[in-house]
Amino acid sequence: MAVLGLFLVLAVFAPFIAPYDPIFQDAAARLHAPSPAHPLGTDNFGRDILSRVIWGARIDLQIAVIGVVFPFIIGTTLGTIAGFFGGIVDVIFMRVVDVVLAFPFLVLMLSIIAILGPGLGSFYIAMALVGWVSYARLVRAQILVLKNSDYAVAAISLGFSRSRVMFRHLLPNAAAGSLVFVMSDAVLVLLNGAAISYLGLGVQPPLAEWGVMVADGQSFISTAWWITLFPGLSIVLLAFGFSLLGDALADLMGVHE
Amino acid sequence: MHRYRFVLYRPLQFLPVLLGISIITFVLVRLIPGDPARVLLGSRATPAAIANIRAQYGLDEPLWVQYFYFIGNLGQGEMGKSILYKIDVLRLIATRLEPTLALVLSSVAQSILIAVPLAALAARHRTRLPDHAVRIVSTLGIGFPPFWLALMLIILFSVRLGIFPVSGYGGSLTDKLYHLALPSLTVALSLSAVLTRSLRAAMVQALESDVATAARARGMPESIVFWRHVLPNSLVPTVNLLAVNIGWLIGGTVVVESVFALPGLGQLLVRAIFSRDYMVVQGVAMVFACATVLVNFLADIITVALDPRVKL
Amino acid sequence: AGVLTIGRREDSTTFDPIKTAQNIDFWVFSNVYDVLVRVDKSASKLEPGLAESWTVSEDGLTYTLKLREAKFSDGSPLTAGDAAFSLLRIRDDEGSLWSDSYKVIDTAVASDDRTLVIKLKTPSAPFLSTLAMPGASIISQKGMETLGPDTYAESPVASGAFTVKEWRRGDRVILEKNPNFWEADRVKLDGVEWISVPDDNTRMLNVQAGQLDAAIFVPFSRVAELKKDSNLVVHMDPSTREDHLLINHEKGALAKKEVRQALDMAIDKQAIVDTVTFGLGEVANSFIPKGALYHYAENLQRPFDPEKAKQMLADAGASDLALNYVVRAGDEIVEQTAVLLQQQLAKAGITVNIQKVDPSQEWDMLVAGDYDVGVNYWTNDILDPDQKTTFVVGHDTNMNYMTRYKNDKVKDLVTAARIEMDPAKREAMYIDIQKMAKDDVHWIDLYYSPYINVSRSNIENFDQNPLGRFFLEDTVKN
Amino acid sequence: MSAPLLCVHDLTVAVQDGAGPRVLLDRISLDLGAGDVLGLVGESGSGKSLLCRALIRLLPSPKLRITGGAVFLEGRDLVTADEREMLKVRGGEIGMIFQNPTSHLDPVMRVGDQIAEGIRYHQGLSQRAARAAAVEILAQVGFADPNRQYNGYPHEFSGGMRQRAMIGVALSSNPKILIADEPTTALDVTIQAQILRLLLDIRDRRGLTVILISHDLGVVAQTCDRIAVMRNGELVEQGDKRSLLAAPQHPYTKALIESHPSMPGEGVATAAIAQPAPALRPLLEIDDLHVRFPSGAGLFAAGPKTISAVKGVSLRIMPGETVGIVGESGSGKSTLARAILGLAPLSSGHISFDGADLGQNRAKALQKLRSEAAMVFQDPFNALNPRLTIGEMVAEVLRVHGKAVADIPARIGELLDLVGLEREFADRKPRSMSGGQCQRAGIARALAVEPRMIIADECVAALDVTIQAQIIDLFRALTARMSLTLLFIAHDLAIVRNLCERVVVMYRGEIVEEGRCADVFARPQHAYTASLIRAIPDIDPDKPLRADLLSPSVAETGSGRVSDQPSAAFNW
Ligand SMILES: Nc1ncnc2c1ncn2[C@@H]1O[C@H](COP(=O)(O)OP(=O)(O)OP(=O)(O)O)[C@@H](O)[C@H]1O
Ligand SMILES: Nc1ncnc2c1ncn2[C@@H]1O[C@H](COP(=O)(O)OP(=O)(O)OP(=O)(O)O)[C@@H](O)[C@H]1O
Ligand SMILES: [Mg+2]
Ligand SMILES: [Mg+2]
Ligand code: NI
Repeated sequence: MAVLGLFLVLAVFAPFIAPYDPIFQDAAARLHAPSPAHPLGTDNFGRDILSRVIWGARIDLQIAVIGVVFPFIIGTTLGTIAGFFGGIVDVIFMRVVDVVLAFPFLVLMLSIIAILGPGLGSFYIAMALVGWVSYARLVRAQILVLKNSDYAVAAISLGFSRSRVMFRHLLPNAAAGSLVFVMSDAVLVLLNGAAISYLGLGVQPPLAEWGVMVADGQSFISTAWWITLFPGLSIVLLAFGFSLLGDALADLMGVHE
Repeated sequence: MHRYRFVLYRPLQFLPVLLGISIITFVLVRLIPGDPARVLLGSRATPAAIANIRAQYGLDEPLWVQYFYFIGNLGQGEMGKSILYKIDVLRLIATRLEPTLALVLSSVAQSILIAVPLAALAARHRTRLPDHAVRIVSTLGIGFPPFWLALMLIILFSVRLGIFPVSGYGGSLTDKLYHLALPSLTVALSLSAVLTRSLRAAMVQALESDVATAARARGMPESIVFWRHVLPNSLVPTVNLLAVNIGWLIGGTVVVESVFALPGLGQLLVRAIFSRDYMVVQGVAMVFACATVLVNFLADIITVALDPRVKL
Repeated sequence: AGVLTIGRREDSTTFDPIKTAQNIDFWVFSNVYDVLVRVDKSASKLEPGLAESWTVSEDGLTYTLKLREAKFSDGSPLTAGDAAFSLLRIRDDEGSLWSDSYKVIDTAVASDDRTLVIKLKTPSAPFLSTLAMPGASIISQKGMETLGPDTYAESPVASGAFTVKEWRRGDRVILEKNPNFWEADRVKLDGVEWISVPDDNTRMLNVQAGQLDAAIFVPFSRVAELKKDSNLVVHMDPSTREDHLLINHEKGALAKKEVRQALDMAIDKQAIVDTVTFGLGEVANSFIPKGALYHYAENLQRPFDPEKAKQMLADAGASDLALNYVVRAGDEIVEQTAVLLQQQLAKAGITVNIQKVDPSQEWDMLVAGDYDVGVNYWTNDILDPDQKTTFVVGHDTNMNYMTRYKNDKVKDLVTAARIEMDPAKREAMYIDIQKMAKDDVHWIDLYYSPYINVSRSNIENFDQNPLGRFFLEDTVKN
Repeated sequence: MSAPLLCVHDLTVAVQDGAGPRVLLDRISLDLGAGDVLGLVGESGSGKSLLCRALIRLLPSPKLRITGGAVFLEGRDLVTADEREMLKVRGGEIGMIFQNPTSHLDPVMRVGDQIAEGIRYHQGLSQRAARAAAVEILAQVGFADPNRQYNGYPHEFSGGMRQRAMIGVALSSNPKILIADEPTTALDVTIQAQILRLLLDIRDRRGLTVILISHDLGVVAQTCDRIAVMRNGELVEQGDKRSLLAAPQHPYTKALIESHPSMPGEGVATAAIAQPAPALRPLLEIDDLHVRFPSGAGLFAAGPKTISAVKGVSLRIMPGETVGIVGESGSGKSTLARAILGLAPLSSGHISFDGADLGQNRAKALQKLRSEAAMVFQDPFNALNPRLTIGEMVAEVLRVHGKAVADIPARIGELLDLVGLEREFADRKPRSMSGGQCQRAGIARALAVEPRMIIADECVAALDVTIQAQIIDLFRALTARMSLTLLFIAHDLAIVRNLCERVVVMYRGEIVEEGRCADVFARPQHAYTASLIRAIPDIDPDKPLRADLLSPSVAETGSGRVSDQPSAAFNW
């Protein structure tokens, strides 16, 4: 939790905390090892790694959050509807889910990037197109059980409308498990972002994003380890933060992943 | 109702799924701006040469006509010809299938071998030192970008220690396994982290469940309680998680494949997308889709076998 | 003796010479096939290949080539008939990517087994050079007809130093010494394996760990470190690669010559050489690269002067110039250049919007004119400068390499130079073309860079000529 | 009394949570002779289960600790014995039948294997011999076809069968002492009687010592030699069955005995209820109702099979009437109730409520039904949305039924008062409430609709006898004051006899008998009704337990509750 808080602070106050401009290139300070002037060293353009890591927190937090929020909303809504109505709606829904699940993510991701150009927008769209499935499946399975639960039947027997029962009574209960899953999913989203960066399709330069920083720093892995290490560690730490939060949520709500 | 009845009718449902995937892939890759002919010709391309290539591969036909050709070919067990490699897509895929398959299988095997004992250790010592250690390690395992992890493993095991080859895919079976050791370890490290967490959670629940208490009350020693009651009762969610992850793996090994220079399908796919080798993209997508569908099917069968309550 | 293992980024796509335009293919099969006329190691002249001598008629239309006694790898004799078949195939086959370059051939006839007579439609100074292009490799007519093009493309019947023993697609091409090669005595290696290792780091680590004998495509950033390793030799062979900034002449203010000149002055090429190539490149001053025929060393080199550039832009009424900069995703060098240029141009008051796109989409955008500037590079396939000149400033079908550059005087000069057979006159013409192009700023020359390869120190004579051909027939593995 | 086999001496268990140590079992002492049957009674939460678990040192949470006392089993102190020793004691010497068989049987292991496991481990038999022994045990605990049922999984068994399987598992290790924790609470009277008989049989046959836990004094009275009464972690009274029942010392024991419904206390009171003026038209009319559920099909068989839960029920209920529905578990009572409110699929037949026919104009009838009739669900805990507080839950009902927002808080207060819950419960969520409290919240919610008819499905089963009485009084008052029509479903005949004017007896989906309460109970016409009445355990130990049933198959096909059944796709 403290980890997440730290990153949040970094992200919000990046302009005040970061010692340098993250995109400022200092030709005289290329590939400097960590030193008092540049605590985490500089990259091959002479940019300050610390500042870039700090500014990167903004983008990466945003990636992790947006990357799961839309899938979560779409997935839980569709899953609820499919589970609740059942029948043909559900059959079609499940086949669509199968299609999405079996569709190679790489093809989708690369196609969308190719169509819209590399960048965060394409990434979010691709994540949303694919990510919703896991939530939808989770929620649907829950709804299938819950819709026969006595309290759902009770709500119906009290004359409540279907959408009220679906979204006010069933969804909050069904989504609890998914909420925990959101946290581990955020980690996956971050890593997907990093993998895309490895293929050279990460965010537009000169933006500082950890995945891109790690990928770009690869050429210097044996000569300037600090370029990859610190953004890499940041990803790990952020992932760690999300996992802990997930665990805490799980304990809080009495659900286990 | 027979519990395994779905084994008979489920395969019928694969058809619409695969059809759907073929249509989406087809449309999607053709929506991407870019032209295979131009990729092939490179910077020296002239419009005439481009038109010539497009005609050769039928790319000048309307989209739906092309799709029907594709489906027609598929019906005859063909997938067309690669524009870049100029050979049958099916043959091309056949040459590249094995490394990917081997990588996925060996990583899954490794990650199970890692995950089960770790999860058991953590669950049995819940909230004590081993548990915290396992949880921290597994979170770290999830967090490392695979390409970075892969390089570190190479530098440590291959360059410094010289135990494993740096990269490549061997000739004989043992040679292949030897070459696969590091790549599959890379994948397994992150996969097992996911599995460990899920399995630990399930085991913690099962260890505290009434079933376990009842077994203890019968005087069963902790080992029987664990192996005969706790483990079987915690496997189902993990099996399904594993299935989903294998699905992801099948389509997502490209990073590991390129770092370790494994001549697999992932690399082929990325190359094909970048060079707009439509037929190859479609073919590989279909293979991945089939594999994913099969894996999920298998997971369903295992689930039913593991848990007699489940009906599908 | 021994087998040489070489790591490279990608695996071959085909061994059918007419069906590829990619270096990854050319570089392998120039040691599998032989050509009629070869380019020497320094790429300064043509030398006999399968043709031991040739004569050109007065009118420059008839070429008579005398072929030497040579055999294909299957032991069958290589005849003038095979040579004629190969040339007509690259001109006529519907799968040929090169037919345009060989349309100039009117007829190619074997007057006897050893004599090939080629008649051109028009005189062509670069014609002999095109015969040296790997696409024009000589294939066995009988082999092609019995095996069919698909099989042939995988296991060709050829007459070069090595033959294809096995091709594990996606992984490696395994070549073994061809005992029927006419220069078989020259070949020291038992075989060569071209192994694809896509990741730069892994490829280097492979050589460092001694699991590969050599690797090509060494990133600039790794050179200093590799040089320190006494087990390794880093080769920097001159190439014809030139990186340049394409300018779309049809985009607003970029139509003005002064604006383009200002742009040229706003770019610090030396900084690019230092940062991107780690000082291994060399600032470029002409589109005909250093080391290529007729390169004009004294061509204009505009100084880096952002203030002046700013002034010129203001004078031209383009002081708030904003440029759409298309960057090819996944190419580290191109991306780094973009990041640098963005900051440099900002100093001259130019706003640069970087737009990263997938490589093959980049082509589409360039062709469609959907860009302002973008970095690209070119390497020559043939010795003669005509090919590049025609593509780049000759007003050919591709809008002067997508720049939409227009200068009729240059255009005429390019056509004239193509049919001028006197080398001295030709050189003068090419110098004029280089000067004019520089003045017009058809594009901005950035830097030349060498081919960088690394090998273990027990490997000798691992050389590449500026056109990219490896001379593996001379390589020794101790 | 024979020489003591088990001696519990000042056993004390405390819990260590946030607020410091709290004593849960306070210096319990009791002796148990070989072959004794000890009945342990007490209110819910008094520590009965805890005591038993403390005996075998399997406390439910590491926060609980035995802080004092000793447990001597044939001279050895179990409190200080090491784990290896305890492995032998657990199962081998003291067997345990858990309160909830569904969650204590391993769902993924064959029932037979679970029994064989204990046999193999404790008696070291081979796999084959263990199997034979397990089949033998299955037969002993009353399975009709043990060879086949050996291969069954727990979820395929009915509640009664599971309970018997659980007993089988406990017997598998051949213990000297058997602890049975509420083995019959979840079951209906006929099966309850069967199980109790079974326990006694086994005791006789094997010479077992038994500790039987129950909150029903009647059950204990029928089966035990000695009785111990617990309350708030203390053993308030113990002694020989007869003397204890005849002359209880402790006030709590007295209260327990007095409120036992088998006492024909106010049976006459029913007659005193306001006789409703004969109405012209019945409020609810059910005509030849059938409800069928799909139940899948075989591997190759075409067409789904169905289960008939309700077969041809016809019923007429006048406004203001109080009708009880009784019948064994699985006889279709809940299904009938749900069908009336349009919550179960109507396969054929008619239901009309106040003139609106559910078959003809479903939407309109449902609207009318759901605003004028309300249901109290069988499972008190699960019928409440776990995420809403009781206040939010009731408020929502009031809002949807058009109550002005300003009046809502006051009304919530009134409703809570009505069901005897303190007003602070408005801010509590179901998870923090006991079963009885949840049940009352459910009743409050039903009353919020201000219905003309309430269908109460087993709405007092989870309650303590004392609170049961309170709720019954509430219903009685409501029917009298607001001329509420009440459909009261229960398997506890005594309560129905107390509350209702008319009773309907269901058996396997059909109504087998119907009539005025007094008549039916006095002169049952149908054999099944008679057996139901006979199976009520009487608190008088001299009226022996009657477990004669129609046929063993009845007990074995009667399946569990509706909520056990993941239902096929049924749409409201
Ligand atoms: N894990 C625990 N932590 C704290 N208190 C507990 C725990 N388990 C049980 N208790 C408390 O111990 C007391 C005795 O519980 P026990 O289960 O023995 O009751 P019981 O008499 O069996 O009741 P019932 O008739 O409802 O089964 C209760 O007050 C309960 O709140
Ligand atoms: N949704 C359903 N799907 C399939 N079968 C069902 C369903 N609901 C009920 N049944 C079956 O219908 C029969 C009657 O069930 P019902 O719940 O009405 O019994 P009940 O009399 O209320 O029993 P109890 O006393 O245990 O509550 C049972 O055999 C039950 O298994
Ligand atoms: Mg209890
Ligand atoms: Mg019921
Ligand atoms: Ni937890």
